[in-house]
Amino acid sequence: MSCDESQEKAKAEREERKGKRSLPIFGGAAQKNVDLEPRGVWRSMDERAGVLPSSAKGEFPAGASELEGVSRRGFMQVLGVSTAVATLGAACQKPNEKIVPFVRRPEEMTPGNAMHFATGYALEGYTSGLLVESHIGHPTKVEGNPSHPDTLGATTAFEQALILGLYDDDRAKQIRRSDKPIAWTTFLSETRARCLGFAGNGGAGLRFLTGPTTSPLLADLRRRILERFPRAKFVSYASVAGDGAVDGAKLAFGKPLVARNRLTQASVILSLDADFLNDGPEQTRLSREFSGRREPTRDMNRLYVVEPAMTVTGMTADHRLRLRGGDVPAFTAALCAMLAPKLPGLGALGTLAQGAPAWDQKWLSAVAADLERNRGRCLVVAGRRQPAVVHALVAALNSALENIGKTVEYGAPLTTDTNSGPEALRGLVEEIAAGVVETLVITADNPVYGGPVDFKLAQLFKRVPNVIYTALYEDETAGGCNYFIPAAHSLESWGDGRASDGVVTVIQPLIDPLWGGKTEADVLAAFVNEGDQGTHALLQKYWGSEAKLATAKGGAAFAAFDAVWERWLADGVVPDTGAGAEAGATINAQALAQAAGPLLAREGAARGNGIEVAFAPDPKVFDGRFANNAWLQELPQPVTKLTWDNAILLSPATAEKLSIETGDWLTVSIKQRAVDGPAMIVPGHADEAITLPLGYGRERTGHIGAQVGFNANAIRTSEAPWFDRGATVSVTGSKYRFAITQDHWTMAPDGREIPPPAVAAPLSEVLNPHSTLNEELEGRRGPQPYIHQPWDYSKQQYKWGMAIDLNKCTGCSACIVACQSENNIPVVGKDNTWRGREMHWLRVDRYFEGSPADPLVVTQPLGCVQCETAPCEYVCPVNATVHSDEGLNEMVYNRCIGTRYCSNNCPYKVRRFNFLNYTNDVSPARQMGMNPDVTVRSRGVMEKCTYCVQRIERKRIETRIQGRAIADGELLTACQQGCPTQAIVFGSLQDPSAKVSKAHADPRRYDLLHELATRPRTAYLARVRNLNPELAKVD
Amino acid sequence: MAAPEPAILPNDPLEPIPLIEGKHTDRTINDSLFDHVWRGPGKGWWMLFGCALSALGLLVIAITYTLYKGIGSWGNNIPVGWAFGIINFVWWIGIGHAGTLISAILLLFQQKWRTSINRFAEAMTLFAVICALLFPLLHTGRPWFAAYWLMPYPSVHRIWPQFKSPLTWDVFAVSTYFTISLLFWFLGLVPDLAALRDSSKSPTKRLIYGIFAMGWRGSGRHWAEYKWAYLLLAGLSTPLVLSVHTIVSFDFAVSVLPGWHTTIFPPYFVAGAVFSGFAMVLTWMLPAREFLGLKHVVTPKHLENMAKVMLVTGMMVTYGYVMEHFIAWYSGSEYEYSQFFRVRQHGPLAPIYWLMVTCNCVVPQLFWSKRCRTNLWVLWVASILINVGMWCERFTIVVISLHRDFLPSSWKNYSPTWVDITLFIGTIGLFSTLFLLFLKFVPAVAVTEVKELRHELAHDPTAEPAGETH
Amino acid sequence: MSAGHEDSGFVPRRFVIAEFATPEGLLAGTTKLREAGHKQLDTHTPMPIHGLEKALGLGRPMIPTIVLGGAIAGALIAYSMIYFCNVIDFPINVGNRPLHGPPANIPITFELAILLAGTSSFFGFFTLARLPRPYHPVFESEAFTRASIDGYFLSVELPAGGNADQVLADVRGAGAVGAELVLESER
Amino acid sequence: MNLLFRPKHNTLAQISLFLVAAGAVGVPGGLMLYARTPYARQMQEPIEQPIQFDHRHHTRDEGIDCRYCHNTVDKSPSASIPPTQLCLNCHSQIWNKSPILEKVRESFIQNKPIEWRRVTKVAEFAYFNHSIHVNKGVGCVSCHGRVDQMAAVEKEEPLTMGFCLDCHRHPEKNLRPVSEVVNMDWKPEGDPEETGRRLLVENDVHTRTSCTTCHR
Repeated sequence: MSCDESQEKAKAEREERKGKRSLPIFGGAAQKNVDLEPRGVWRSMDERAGVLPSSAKGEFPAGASELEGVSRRGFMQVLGVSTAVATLGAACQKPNEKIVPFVRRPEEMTPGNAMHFATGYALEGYTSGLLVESHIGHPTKVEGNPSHPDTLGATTAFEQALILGLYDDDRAKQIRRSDKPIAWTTFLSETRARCLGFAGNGGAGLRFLTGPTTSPLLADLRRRILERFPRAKFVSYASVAGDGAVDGAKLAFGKPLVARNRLTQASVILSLDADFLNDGPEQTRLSREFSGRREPTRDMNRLYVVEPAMTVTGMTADHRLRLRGGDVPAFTAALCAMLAPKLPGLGALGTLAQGAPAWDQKWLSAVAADLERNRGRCLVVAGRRQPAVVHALVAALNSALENIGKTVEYGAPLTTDTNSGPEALRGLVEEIAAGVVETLVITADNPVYGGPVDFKLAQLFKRVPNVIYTALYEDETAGGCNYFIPAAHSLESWGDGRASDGVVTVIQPLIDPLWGGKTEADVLAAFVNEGDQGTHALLQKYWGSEAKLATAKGGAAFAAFDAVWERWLADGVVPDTGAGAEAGATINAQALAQAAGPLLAREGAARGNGIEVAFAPDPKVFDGRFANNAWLQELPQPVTKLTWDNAILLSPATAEKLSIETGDWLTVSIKQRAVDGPAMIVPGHADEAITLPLGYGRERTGHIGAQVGFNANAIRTSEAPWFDRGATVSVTGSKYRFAITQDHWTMAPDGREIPPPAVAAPLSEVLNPHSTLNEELEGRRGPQPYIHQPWDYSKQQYKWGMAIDLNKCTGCSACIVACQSENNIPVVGKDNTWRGREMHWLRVDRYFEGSPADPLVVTQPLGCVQCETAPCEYVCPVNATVHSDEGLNEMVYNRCIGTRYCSNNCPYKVRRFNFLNYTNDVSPARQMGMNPDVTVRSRGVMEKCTYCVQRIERKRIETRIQGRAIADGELLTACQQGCPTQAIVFGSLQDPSAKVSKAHADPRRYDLLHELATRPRTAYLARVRNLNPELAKVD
Repeated sequence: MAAPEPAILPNDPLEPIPLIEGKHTDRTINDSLFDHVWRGPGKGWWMLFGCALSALGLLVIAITYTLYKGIGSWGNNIPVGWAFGIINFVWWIGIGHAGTLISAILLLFQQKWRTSINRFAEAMTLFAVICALLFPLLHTGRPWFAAYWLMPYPSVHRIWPQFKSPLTWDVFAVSTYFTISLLFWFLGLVPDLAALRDSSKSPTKRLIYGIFAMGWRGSGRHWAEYKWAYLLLAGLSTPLVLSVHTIVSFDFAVSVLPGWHTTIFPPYFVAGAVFSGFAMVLTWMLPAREFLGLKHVVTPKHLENMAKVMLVTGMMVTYGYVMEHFIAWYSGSEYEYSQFFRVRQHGPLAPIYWLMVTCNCVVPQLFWSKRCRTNLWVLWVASILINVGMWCERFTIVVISLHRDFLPSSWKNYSPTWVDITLFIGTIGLFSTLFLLFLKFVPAVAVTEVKELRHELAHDPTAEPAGETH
Repeated sequence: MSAGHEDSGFVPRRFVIAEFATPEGLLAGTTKLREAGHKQLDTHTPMPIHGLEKALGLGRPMIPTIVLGGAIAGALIAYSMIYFCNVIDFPINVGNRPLHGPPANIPITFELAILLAGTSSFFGFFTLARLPRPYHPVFESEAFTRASIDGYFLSVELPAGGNADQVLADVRGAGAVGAELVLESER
Repeated sequence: MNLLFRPKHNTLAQISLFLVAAGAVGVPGGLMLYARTPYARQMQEPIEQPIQFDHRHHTRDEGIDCRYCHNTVDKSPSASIPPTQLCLNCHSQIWNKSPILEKVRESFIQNKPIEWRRVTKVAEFAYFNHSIHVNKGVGCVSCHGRVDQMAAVEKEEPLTMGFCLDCHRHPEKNLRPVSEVVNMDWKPEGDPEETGRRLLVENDVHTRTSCTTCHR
């Protein structure tokens, strides 16, 4: 693309943005940069060079020029041997450091201070609301938008990791036609010409393959495209789409509806293979609502989970039934049968149960009784993997249990296409096979990788004369397309989308596209000859007309669109856009029973013998789209603690039966297809079943994600996208080495009897003040005898402390990524993780309790607990880790010489060491996303959690200038802010009314390793299991 | 001279094995003991030296690579923050201690059999300490800062070292130890250097030895002060040795880690040091006396005495192990108990533990038998095994304790890398190189002291006849 | 210090070097000569000879006092340094340990005491002995090379204007097996 | 006997010994002294800038407040170097043809920033925050010196950790009424110590010396 063109374009965009104060875009001269270089924030090549570590050139760090206000970004990696010399003999070289100010500084910007912008991120079509922190135009940290209905201020791990994805140097950077780089304008003119060709036949050969979306703008564009080309078609596809939900609603209600769950009123929850706390668009909100009912009172909720492989929701369950995924329909039918006598609403549905139960009937009856007792206060949830019939029966159950309108409501689907699964794709596949399709525009995420293997999409797409594909990476799908358009990252894009309840969020970019990526709207707009307008213009035009519509309806507030627009952007949500429940949706139980009967029978037939293969979206890379995100790759999987891999998960009993050990390389064959992968034995997995996490084994993506793990899609067909039976598993004989961050499952791996690090107890014991539990907890808090005079903190304004409620923690690990992002924590790669050198300051320990076959789980986030009598401190020979006046266990990186003695003497082992130069190969782009308030640590330096001291100091200075004290809740640590369940509380223990002080006074409070008299400032609140008395003995 | 019999050094005067064999004059002693210095290096020496130099080359490579890549080139991790580096450090320091003990404590107790081996042992001390000294600096993440931030100098940062850290104590202890050992060794060497100067035939050698002899002229006035200076250095070295290994043991003992937090460490580290040090002396002494013609001054009596010391210190070390385990059981602390009875004995690194027990507790039991004490091959193999055992002891303490501590969630396994192994081999190369150079250029036996001993034996009616043959 | 060697008027020091056959002879000869009133006596032997201090009439050795001084200085320096650094100059809360914790100061205090004592012993000796001194007039004697090997020598520095022959006769009379006069070189 | 060593070698030996001893003491001592010299600290060296900007002229002759250009000093860690646009607020009217300002105009027209050379810098790992200091009455002059008397700005204070600690331990010496922070000529009335103690209370100053105050 010609430079002039792009420059002019950029200039035009800039002009346009000038008036918009809330836009953080600082485009500029950087547009002159070479095309493939990151741009938008740097003003010259010299500056860019300045951010690079200069030690490579053997210069002193003083040789680096820097952007004002972000001086620390590249800090420690440039300190090497040279600095030693520099410090010893001061500098032997004259200062030659540049300061580069702005030519025109945007009004709202104060160099050195961060700004926050509301935006959103769409996954599976639904948009979550985010607040993104930005330092002089570089987004550095993602937080949840508190006013967004789905995020409520928290985030998922995926959202936290967006920052790394944004700056990923492996992203696609060049628009191309076949192998030839072309300019965007070239693409537009060629598309225009192509569209003229379609004019004659109404776009008969034009097909769009998109991902599911709720974007009003995209829907409008689609409408306009279809207006122009009536014979064109849109198909929506996502590899992990759960069409069962909407099909089930169709079955139950007669029309496609989606369930929206509300857990605030739910006292009893039954999850049928639904990982609702860590999967799906509602997960952050549901986690919050769920944890809101986890206070250990009589009113505490109770969670039953039925699932084949342990998930985050399963780890959180009070009672968990491991059941093969294919047995869930029968289980649901049996539940109906169990409840039918008491719930007349179920009618004939009570007669559907068939076959011998593959589960403990006592468990089922206990659950049924519990649900029945809690009519109108309970909820049954089915997961995305379950077929329509399960969802239909669940709808009937919820209806009969009087839950609809209380704990769940059914509303019209918000996505433009109701279905996005393999059946939706089948039509397109047949058309391509028939040679009907002439131009195929793919904006769906990597269908060649994630599509059903029997569709053979890679070969099929080759039959289409003209394939246009837009994606973040040159991936598997990009290989076979004629036009490839690098997609703009969400944080670079304008856009809009709805939350699960329909509330619209305007997605605004935090930065100009670093590598000239285009949005989906840009690509679609090309087909209505508006590809040159830019998404921002499209969006304003669309919403401008929408707003007028609203005005016409009488909304006086929408008088001046610009002001309204400003407010939408600032708030992150568009008011009054929520979608209500579908009125008059009722279930005809009789008709449903008739329809469900054959379906259940079919499921029953499919439920033949043999080992069940289950596919699962991965909590780390999802369907593979995050495969090149190193934070997520290195994030320990919440259950298995596996990093940098997926594994064939199976239960201990199955493993024993098949003579499989963890690490054995297996071949899984089913229906003439086979895939190879390493085995991993996981407690709590259903027997006679294996689970294959999706999203790995990527062949084409960046250097992080390629060739990591195995591709389970290789045996995943359109007929059985989630569960299949009759697999044979054979051991190949070779061994595989996993990088697992926690090898040990239990709290006492060698039979030691130690006070459990993570305490979990039944509710009855918690509520009884004289129970052994409470006695034990009493002994695990409070000061221990200590010969030295405890330091006097009473005169300090603040006394920082933290409390982590294990009862709220689900183990989802969003906090780990939040911490990683906030504190510039490097990734170390698989080999180093295997060696035990992962750098996460915060880890989530996961302990299985009970039998390995069917354990209960407790998760325990653990960062530095800031011991008042810290064992790490007195062994440091150079005063590099000492105590602050407010009781923080400080870590002074620039003083550290790296003896690692502190880590050896840390009983919690929460210190992390830069064994190698992990920040060495950080790309210049990535450096822009570093938090400038936190030192980037060099090789040989110890690091650890300091309660986000940079946030404390920022807030302290801010409030000190204002002449006030930091209010409770005003200062959040990164983990706390990211936590969807608010399990982490931080604040000053000096303030007795602070949440953290109250948590420290909680009867469930205990100190980890209290017997060592370390006086930790982080307290834990014991986990509570709300056991069903009828089942308590079973567990 | 009424020598008080030291409790730890059983020297049975009822066994009249001679300390010097054959009839000698000052001149013949002089000539025989200088012989290996004047003789050109033999083929064997060159071969050994070649091996040692190659190993030294490996050391240079390993150090360079470590400095270039960082500690990540080693096998260390979290929780095993210390591994080969500290193991080697403690091992070498321990070996060094025997040298000082032999020459200083035996001098204080006026043990006559000391003279034949003290120079040898002191040199070993010096070289072992040099090997040990590599590690405190090299094992840090940023040695270029560690090199001077550990020193209390008035910096522009206004910050000081943290004097409550055992590592700071280590800095003072080890640097003092090295300095004092060097001075002690050199002071003892001065009269011999003068003798070398005066008996050398080539002017170059005379010049070099002359420079180092510092103009020593055997003046009676000098001897008067010299004897005190030497005796006091010896006197100072004795508590120094005890304090150095006590402080080294504090690196572990002051921590909270099960397996480290052990109050018995100071004495048992010292005993272990003597144990391994004597083993190392024997490992080198046996071939040296064979090839350097020192049989007449390093007699079976010396070897036997050393074997007895090893037996005693080996028993003390064993006692230490037993006590550790006993206290771990008796304390009732689950962490301690698990460390000693589950992790060490049955954990993934248990073979190292059992090797330690075999080498350090079982092997020295051989020395109850006089036949074993006097059989050179048995002695040599046993001493090598004891060195291996003592290395395993440090591995057990450092790595096995670290890799299984309080919270099972943070447990990790440990495996060394090629750099770790190369570094270890490399230090042996460094030690051997220095030792071979020492054997080449300086008499391996304190000639002056042997002469003094000969006169003493000749004139002391209570001493065994000097001329008696075995 | 070295002997004065101005260009003009260099007066070489003169020494009579006498060799004795045995240490006992040397001991006896020395005693005899000292009793005869010779002042600047010294012996030169390959190893220390018991009783020579007395024979030479030497006083109490000074080294022990020096070493004691070094030890005390080392201990004081160490303790006050620790106290100054961690209590006065930059007090920091390190793991809630007291700023001034005497037990924790013992190791360094002890080590520095040993270090200074040891170094003062070593350097004290060389200072007292005025070494290094590669040249000394006694080295002018050809036979003197044996003094470090197996010779037992006595040297008498002649006072200015002293009679060399008289001294030579005296030493022979005291049992010396050989005796000669040596002169200091100028440069 | 052919003596290898002559009397002169005694002197030689003594001189060598002296040199070794002197080196052992002198080299580290010298380095420590050197680190304290203005040269090593890059102080007292006027730094030539791409544009001959004269602080004397702007602040004294024209009476422009420091905060007109360094306008984030009271609300951000960074005092900020003014954007080119700010220069042209005045210089589009006055001296708008001056050749000295050619680079300023060029910067504005070409949208290319002026690359100033850094004069004062605290170490990379120290997080200095201008706003809290300025808002608590630490005058510009305390760290930057008499910028109003410098033709070309130079580093006036060492800005070492020791320098920072001096003030953080005894802030009263460097306090002034918040209204006077930019006043280069301000002198305390009456007893400076008394004034300092009064200002400590008035300005609500709480200096801290915990490591994380500056190092994070």
